[in-house]
Amino acid sequence: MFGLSNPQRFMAFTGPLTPILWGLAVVLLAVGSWLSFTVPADYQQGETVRIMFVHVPAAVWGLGAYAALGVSSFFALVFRHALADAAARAAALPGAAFTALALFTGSLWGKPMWGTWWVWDARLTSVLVLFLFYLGYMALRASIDDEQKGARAAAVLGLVGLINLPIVKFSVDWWNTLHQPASFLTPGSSGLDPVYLPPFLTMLAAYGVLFLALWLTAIRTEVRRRRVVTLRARQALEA
Amino acid sequence: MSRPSVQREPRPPGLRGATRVLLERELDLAWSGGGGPLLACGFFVCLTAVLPLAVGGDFRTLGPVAGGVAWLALALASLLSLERLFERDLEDGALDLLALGHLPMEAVVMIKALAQWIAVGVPLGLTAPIAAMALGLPPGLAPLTALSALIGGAGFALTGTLGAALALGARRGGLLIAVVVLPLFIPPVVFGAGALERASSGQSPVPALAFLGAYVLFAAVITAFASAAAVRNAQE
Amino acid sequence: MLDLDMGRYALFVWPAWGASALVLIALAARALIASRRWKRELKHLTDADEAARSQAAQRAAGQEQ
Amino acid sequence: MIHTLTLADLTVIRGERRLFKGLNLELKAGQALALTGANGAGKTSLLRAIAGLLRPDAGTIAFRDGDGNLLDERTARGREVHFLGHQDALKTGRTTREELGFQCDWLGHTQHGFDHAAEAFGLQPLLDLEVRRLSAGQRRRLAMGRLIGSPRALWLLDEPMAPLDVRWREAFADQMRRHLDADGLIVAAVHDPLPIPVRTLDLGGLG
Repeated sequence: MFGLSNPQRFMAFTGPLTPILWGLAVVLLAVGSWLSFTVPADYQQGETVRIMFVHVPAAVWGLGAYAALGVSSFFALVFRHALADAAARAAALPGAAFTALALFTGSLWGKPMWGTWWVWDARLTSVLVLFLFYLGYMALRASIDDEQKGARAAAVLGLVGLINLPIVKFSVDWWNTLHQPASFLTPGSSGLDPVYLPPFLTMLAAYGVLFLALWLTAIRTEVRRRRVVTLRARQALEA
Repeated sequence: MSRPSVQREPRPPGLRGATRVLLERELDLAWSGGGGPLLACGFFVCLTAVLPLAVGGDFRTLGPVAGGVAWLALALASLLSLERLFERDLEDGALDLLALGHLPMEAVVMIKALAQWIAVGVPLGLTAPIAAMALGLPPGLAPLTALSALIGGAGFALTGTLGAALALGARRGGLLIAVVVLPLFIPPVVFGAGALERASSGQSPVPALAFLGAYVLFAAVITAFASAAAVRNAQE
Repeated sequence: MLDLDMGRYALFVWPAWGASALVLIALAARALIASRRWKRELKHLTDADEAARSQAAQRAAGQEQ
Repeated sequence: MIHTLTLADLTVIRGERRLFKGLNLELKAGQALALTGANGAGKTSLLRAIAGLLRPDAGTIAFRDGDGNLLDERTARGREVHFLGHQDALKTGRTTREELGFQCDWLGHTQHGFDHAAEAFGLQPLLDLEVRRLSAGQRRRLAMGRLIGSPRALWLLDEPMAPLDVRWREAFADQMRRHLDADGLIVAAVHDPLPIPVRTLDLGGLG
């Protein structure tokens, strides 16, 4: 993947990089949180605008993680890299967790605004559908015992999912125009008061760096796990 | 026993011949045991009958959702016989025989998808308007329901075939196929039910049907390659 | 200035931020613990490998004398 | 037409176990190869690798025709290779006639391929019986029908004779001799030795 196909070079390259990412993520999260609670409340939404600073980054990086999963699946399928499969597997859990967070914070944000915990609008429904894609991916990977076969089947689904995502997103948006022709201003979409940009962008970057840190750490762990398994198998053979 | 003369050059069945031969067998297997399309239609009708029992038989509540429910039932009924599509062939070794035919695996999976559409999709498509009208869909929409159900049924058959191939060799195949495939069924359900919705509110359903058709072509390309890859993977 | 008084929205802002913090920390913890575990496992195995190899080397050296 | 099968440095790893490594072999027309070795030594995996059903982890499998030029793997396997695994690939709900017919049609049959196959394995009395009513031996003979009904150069057989009784083992041995005389090739995974002249490759040791 991106030339780092052989594990040794990948481990060497990401060795020093991963701690830096973890450090940067912590700093960004701290600064972002601090900024999120120093900006003035929104005249219309009141304090609930602060929820946006955790909702939107989670939704954005939930999608970002699926893109990483899909692209890794492509490399795993086409170039048969074991590393690419590890990358796809490693992106699944953080991505699903971020998407679930986006759903939870989204409904918390909606309640004071629309009076209901869940609204079937285009954005929240798309996040829910993305969560279903993760569910399907993880269910498939969990129910095939043979590791090698499970990995390839999951790679096919990861790639198919990535290709289908824009189509499904389009159909949800089209569906939204069908049932709610007067599409009212969905919160935080366009009219973002510039004063909220610093916390918003910091938190967005923070979630992104955190995802990278989680992702690389999980891949490195998987590389080490496979080395342990092969070493144990060889020792069992020699014993 | 007279010595059978062993001719060297077998007459290849040619593309059409092999396709016909496999299609016939798949249809025979799908409709074997007398069940035939009755099973899928039976499930479809059951699902439709349960709704009024659940929410009351008043057409004022059923009418507006009739088209949508018919499409939901169509999607679920299409999931029915997907497990049979590959699982049985893997167990009895037929998949290896299919892999060594003249046609590539990409063609085999497409023929299976076609057989799935003919055996399940078409009967469901013809039952859909009847079930929808029973739920209060204005009779004027019946032809549109049938047309959209037939096109959408092809999308369900194709994506369902892909789901069946992916879940091949997995434990709990049936349920897994549903979880894997249902998110991919969203576009046909949205466009299909949307076509009915548009038509019932006087607008032209053609754009929705066009999207439905586009999804089917899109699903065909994806299914051919992805299913073949999934089947080869499970065969190893 | 830092404004932590959410007023009547406290019931929505704090659970949202609380859940987010919880999940992110859980993800980080899970990843780091697993990483440390397999790093230790691998080190343990490679040490054992080296020890076995160095013993074999000594035995071979012993036989040469 | 496949005349030579060449395996070069073939390696297959299943899970963490290395089944065989660096396997080199050349089989010419008219030759048969018996694969021996303990269960799980990789006999079936080697057959499936040659048939293209299993992707080897390293090494190559080459099919060459009479003049020695390389045949495309995909078409060679689609037209010139038979694979008879442990399972018979038969649908129990259908009749013998339908299944034999499908096998011959799907793999491409000669003019009277169906009749030759039925005759060679004594399937005439069973034609209208459902496969589920056949004994294991009869099912194996039905599955073998495709070898005669649709003549192909390379036979890959996985313990072919196991369910057959003595009479039909001799009949099948006769079919194998006739296949080899007609410049065919056979690779068979066996437990008890084949009643025909064979080269042997023991996978037990190589694993």
